[in-house]
Amino acid sequence: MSLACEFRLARGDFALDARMTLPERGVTALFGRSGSGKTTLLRCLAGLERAEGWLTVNGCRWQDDERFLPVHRRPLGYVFQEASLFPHLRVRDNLRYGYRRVPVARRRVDFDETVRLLGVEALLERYPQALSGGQRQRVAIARALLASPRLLLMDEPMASLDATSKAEILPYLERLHDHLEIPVVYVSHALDEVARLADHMVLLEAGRVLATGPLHELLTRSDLPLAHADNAAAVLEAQVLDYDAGRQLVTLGCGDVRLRVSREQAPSSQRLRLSIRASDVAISLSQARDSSVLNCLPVRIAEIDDDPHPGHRLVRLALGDQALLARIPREAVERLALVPGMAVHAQVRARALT
Amino acid sequence: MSLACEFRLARGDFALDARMTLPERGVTALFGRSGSGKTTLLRCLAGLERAEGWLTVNGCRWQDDERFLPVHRRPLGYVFQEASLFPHLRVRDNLRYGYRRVPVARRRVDFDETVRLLGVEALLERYPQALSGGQRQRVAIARALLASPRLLLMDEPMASLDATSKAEILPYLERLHDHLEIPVVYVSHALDEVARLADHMVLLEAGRVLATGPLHELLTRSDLPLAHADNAAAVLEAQVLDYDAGRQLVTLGCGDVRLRVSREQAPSSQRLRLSIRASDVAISLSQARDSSVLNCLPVRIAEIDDDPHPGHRLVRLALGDQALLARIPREAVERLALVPGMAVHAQVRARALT
Amino acid sequence: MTWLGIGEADWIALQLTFRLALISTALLLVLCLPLAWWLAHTQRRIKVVIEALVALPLVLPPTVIGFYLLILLGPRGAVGGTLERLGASHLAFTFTGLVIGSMIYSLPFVVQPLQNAFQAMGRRPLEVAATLRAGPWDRLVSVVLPLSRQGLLTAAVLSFAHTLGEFGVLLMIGGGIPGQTQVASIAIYSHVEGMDYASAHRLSLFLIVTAFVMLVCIYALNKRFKIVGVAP
Amino acid sequence: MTWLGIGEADWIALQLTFRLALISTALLLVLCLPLAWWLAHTQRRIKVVIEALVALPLVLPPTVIGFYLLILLGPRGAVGGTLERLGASHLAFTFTGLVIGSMIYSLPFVVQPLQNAFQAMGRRPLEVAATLRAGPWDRLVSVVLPLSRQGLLTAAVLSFAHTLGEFGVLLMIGGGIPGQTQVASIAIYSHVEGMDYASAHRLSLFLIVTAFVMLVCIYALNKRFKIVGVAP
Amino acid sequence: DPQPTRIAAASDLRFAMDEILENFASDHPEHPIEVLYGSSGRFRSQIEHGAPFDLFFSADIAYPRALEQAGHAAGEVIPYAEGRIVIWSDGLDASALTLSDLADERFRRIAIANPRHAPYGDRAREALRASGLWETLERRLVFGENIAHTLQLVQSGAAEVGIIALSLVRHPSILDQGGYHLIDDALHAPLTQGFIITRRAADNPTARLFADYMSAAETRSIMRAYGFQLPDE
Ligand SMILES: Nc1ncnc2c1ncn2[C@@H]1O[C@H](COP(=O)(O)OP(=O)(O)OP(=O)(O)O)[C@@H](O)[C@H]1O
Ligand SMILES: Nc1ncnc2c1ncn2[C@@H]1O[C@H](COP(=O)(O)OP(=O)(O)OP(=O)(O)O)[C@@H](O)[C@H]1O
Ligand SMILES: [Mg+2]
Ligand SMILES: [Mg+2]
Repeated sequence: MSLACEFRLARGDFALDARMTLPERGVTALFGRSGSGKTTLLRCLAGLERAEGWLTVNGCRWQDDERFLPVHRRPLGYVFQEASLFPHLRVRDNLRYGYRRVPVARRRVDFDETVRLLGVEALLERYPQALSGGQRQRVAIARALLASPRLLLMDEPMASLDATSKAEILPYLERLHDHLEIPVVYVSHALDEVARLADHMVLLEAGRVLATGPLHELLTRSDLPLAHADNAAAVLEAQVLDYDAGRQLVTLGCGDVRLRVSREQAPSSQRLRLSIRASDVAISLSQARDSSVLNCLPVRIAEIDDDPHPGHRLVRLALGDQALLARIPREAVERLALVPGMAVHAQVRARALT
Repeated sequence: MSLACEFRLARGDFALDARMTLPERGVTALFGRSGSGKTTLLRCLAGLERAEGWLTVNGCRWQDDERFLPVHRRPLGYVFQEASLFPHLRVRDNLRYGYRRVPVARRRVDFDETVRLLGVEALLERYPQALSGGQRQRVAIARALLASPRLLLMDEPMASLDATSKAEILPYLERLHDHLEIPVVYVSHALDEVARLADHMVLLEAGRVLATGPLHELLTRSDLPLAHADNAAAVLEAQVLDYDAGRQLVTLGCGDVRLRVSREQAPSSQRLRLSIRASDVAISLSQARDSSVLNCLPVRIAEIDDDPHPGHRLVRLALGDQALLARIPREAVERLALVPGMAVHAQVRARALT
Repeated sequence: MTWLGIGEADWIALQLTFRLALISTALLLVLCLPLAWWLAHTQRRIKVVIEALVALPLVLPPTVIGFYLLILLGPRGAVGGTLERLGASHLAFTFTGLVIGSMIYSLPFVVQPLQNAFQAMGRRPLEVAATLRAGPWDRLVSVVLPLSRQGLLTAAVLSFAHTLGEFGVLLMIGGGIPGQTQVASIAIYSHVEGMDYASAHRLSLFLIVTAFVMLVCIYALNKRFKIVGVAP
Repeated sequence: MTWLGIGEADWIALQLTFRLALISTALLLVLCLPLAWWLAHTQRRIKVVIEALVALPLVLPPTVIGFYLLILLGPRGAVGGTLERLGASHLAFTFTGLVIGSMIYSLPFVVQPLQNAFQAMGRRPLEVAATLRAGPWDRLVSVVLPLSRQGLLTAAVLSFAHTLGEFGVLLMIGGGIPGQTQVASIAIYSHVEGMDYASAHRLSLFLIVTAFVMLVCIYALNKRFKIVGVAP
Repeated sequence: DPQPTRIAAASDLRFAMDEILENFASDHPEHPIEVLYGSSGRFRSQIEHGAPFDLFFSADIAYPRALEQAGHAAGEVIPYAEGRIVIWSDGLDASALTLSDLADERFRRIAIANPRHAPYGDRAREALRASGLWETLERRLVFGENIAHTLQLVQSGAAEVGIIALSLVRHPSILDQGGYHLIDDALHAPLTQGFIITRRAADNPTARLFADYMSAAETRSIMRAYGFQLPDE
């Protein structure tokens, strides 16, 4: 247990009453509707709000009834929901602001690399007023990272970034969080982004923690709103068995089942995380051999649920001890006479995440 | 021709040099990477920047070498990239600011309805400082709409909204743009959002217009970056043939081909727009009958292209006179020996948009 | 007609003082608004010169400023002389002269806080207002003034309070004529000079208490309607 | 030792004036910073009272303030008397007394612009700085001061210029001792009263030109390093 | 509007003039007169620039003379008194003091009017010079703007002793506080005070009337009572 907290705070009608425990490292996604208290909770973690309650990070008590570690003593990085750059400093000095304040021995992030990877090299001499919205946001991310945080709090850091920029920054963040080995709390509305980055998830609703747990569990729990979201997805953890460099294909083992996934490079670790969207899973009764779909996995229907999408049902499939979600037209459920317990084949388009 | 313009403007290294013509009504998506000049172009349209060039809206000359219609005389609605609410006014008065300034006879948007549909009823008496990021953004959208604009400019209006809020607001925006019959220029990084809302598209790169045209054309042109994006998609226009209320299924005709799509309600018009993501299309050699996929369409391979996704190829399929994109693993291209000109079946999961 | 131990002449002086302070503050606010706006937004070189000029009235002792103003506004001065030639009368020793004098001397207290407020506000709120159909005057009233309220308040308070206490300039160009140009500060001074300390104290106390009550009311009202923080 | 037609005594007075203006402005800025900060951020009721008190020195004529200060700082006053009993000497007719007097009188010019600047800045920049490891002092220097530069400048300019021209208070508690408490404004006044207009004009002109040049330089420097606009 | 006849009078005249005007008002109720006290130098400038003053009583005859020469007077400068200076202290009985006693170190601060522009200050300096004390005392002097201000410096206790106008210490409230020492008028040039009727009052009967009233016996005794030496005595 590395980050544990309990906070109570009232703001007008709104009341935050949150208690949670986060893993020692890895990314925790903070998910919830607009106004559910995500920003407020992050601010409590940072010490920007003096909430009642307590907070322990890496065994250190940062806050309780007697103590309150002031914000600047907390070794954290905070990306605000609005970029909030210092208007009186050039981009370079904005970036160096936190960097300079960390003793050289404790710096764990390289200035030039960060600047390059966030694509802000060309902007270093500008003032924030001369940046576009996305550029400001990238500078704010870089600034937080350069403070070599031991707890990273990010409030929708990529909201105004285009897909290409996101695609460039995400792998860097992934590597960084592997490298820094710190807990990251990440607010985002993009389930794709979350599925890719997060290991753990906290669901907020009206200031309360609705659920908390490993990402792959929460994503497929049909009692939670996530499974019913537009881009509901399951996350699988799989064993790397083989890499075919020519075809850029990894073969993975997931229990007894084998899966193939495209990947540019050989995986560096023995395990790989896969994201499989409910809408990327089709069910067929037989094993299709002449289809372009790579994986046709033997699965068992665990549960057939309602889906908010018109004309669809949400089918939970058991793949070994893990779960998959499939969003299937009602028509197909009838046509193929699908019922829980039935053995079927799942045509799966999987995406490697880590 | 309803909105036509040409602008030249320099800001440090950056130079905007854009010329475009937009259709009389309907949504034009302004797409481009961070820093490509989207905000700058919107500001020129609004008259917030005094660019060189000219602008004609609905046959009126708003700007040329001699004239410059001041911003407040332009009947537009502008949603800024940052919510920019008036800090000294309550939400109600922020909303009423533009509303009050439109003569009653010219008001075309209902106050209460807008407030309700954007989910800000409960916030009316608050000051902007007491709102969350997403709440602020919703107020800003409502404020712009309530000014009954005849040209709507929206700069990433939904960037910090959660999926549910988006899902609530998008249909309202759709109806609104049908109802108002005005041109809308919409900046967004979310291809999903764009595919759903936009009819027309302008692609910006480093201040220049890279391409402009109907959305469905630009989405699948393999010389443009869109077809290679993570969530590349094709948009099809189809004829409504039948609606099965029990199964919530619409049957559509697209040339000779029939398609089925889930839909909650019977379509109100004779035509429907479909979005089909490249990643939602699989190719099979035979017609699969025992699969949950609704549509298995006879298509012809038009082109097989490289795809930035590792281990994938991008296949352009001809469906009558329209185009589909399919993102296929390299392995499958080899295994199924796919070549241009070949007749195959496309397993398609389509989504109705309008 | 003595009330609170303050004689009739002093009441008249007090009344004159408050009238003067009100009029010159109001005029200053109106006149300095465009100037401060221009200073806040212009990029022209001349700006720094104007900014420096605005602060200059403070640099000389008030009596000396008053002396130069007396020359200017008197019957032989550029302004007063011209007026006389036009058949009007010169402005020295008139209420108008007092207004001019106190306006010149309070100029920096009004221009600078307003300029700062306008600069801090930035252009964005105006842009938003313009996209919502607000014309220039409308923007001034509905956006600029409310958002620069703190600056306006500072400008008004400094100018008003300063005029209440202003002495050197007013004495010099007004001459301290009872009922016409003898303001409270001159009356107090006069009492002190005449060793009538009791009257001086009473008048001072009244001025201070009145001003204090006014200021507390103004600040309380301001706080009441204050926006808690600036939107991030 | 006449130079530019200005006599030695006047040079000494000028030097004293600038020294006084510098010292009291510097001290005021330092002392008012926490006060203005507190006023900008507190939600307590007492705030409006303090705000009103800060403006009060302006309400009385300077000579009268000076008179009360003279009594306070003199050997029979609360402050001066205490000092005397402690074996020190009272503060009337001393440079220290002048500094105290001009500080009290310039107080509102410093507190109010600072308070406005702090309020306009909001809390966000400070929050950001704190998350980037900056402690309170560090934040003050690296964020608060630069971001409230315009307010600081206004405070400094108003206080400095006002002290240059201050006359009533300084005259009253200074006693016009050449080289010790006779500042330029008193010297100019003296010349005018003594009908030595030429000397008065020369000294005034010098003061004005010097102040003007200083101000232009300051404002030009400020413009040079100005941030073009506030981040939206 | 019917403006009263207005006198601008030097501050040192304040107490005497108030009494004279009281008498004048009861003798001539149909001739309203208003008085303003202030520094003679300022009045001179103001009259030069059109001030609405009908009579100007200066503490130093040089000012009305200058005005007369510049054509601002309706008639001659009339000397009306000679001022005397005294040593006065608020803390101790000054009647026991002489000029040479001022050299005593216990007088840390000695207040005089500013000799650069105030006539009483100038005469005080002359007296100190004549008695050879100037060099000794110079460092201990503090200067009042005018004679009234000088009095305040002493009253506040900030200056232990001062040299001020006899006319001021004759005020009842001051007389109560102990005596004064009259400085020998041989030690300084006479401080002749004069007045004029200004040009704007050339046709003002009240002004003429009051000018004449200054030589009335009653008036002269008031002047004497306040320590003014009359010119022809
Ligand atoms: N004053 C300036 N000096 C130099 N470059 C500037 C200045 N102002 C803006 N730019 C540049 O102009 C370009 C266009 O900015 P704009 O805000 O229009 O981008 P955008 O397409 O809206 O980007 P985003 O999606 O990040 O909001 C950016 O690259 C920005 O850096
Ligand atoms: N001063 C206040 N008075 C009343 N309600 C407040 C106040 N400040 C914040 N709130 C409410 O607190 C709730 C939580 O706000 P918070 O900013 O934490 O939401 P969020 O989850 O970050 O939302 P978003 O995704 O829109 O940024 C919101 O519903 C907001 O309206
Ligand atoms: Mg938030
Ligand atoms: Mg932008």
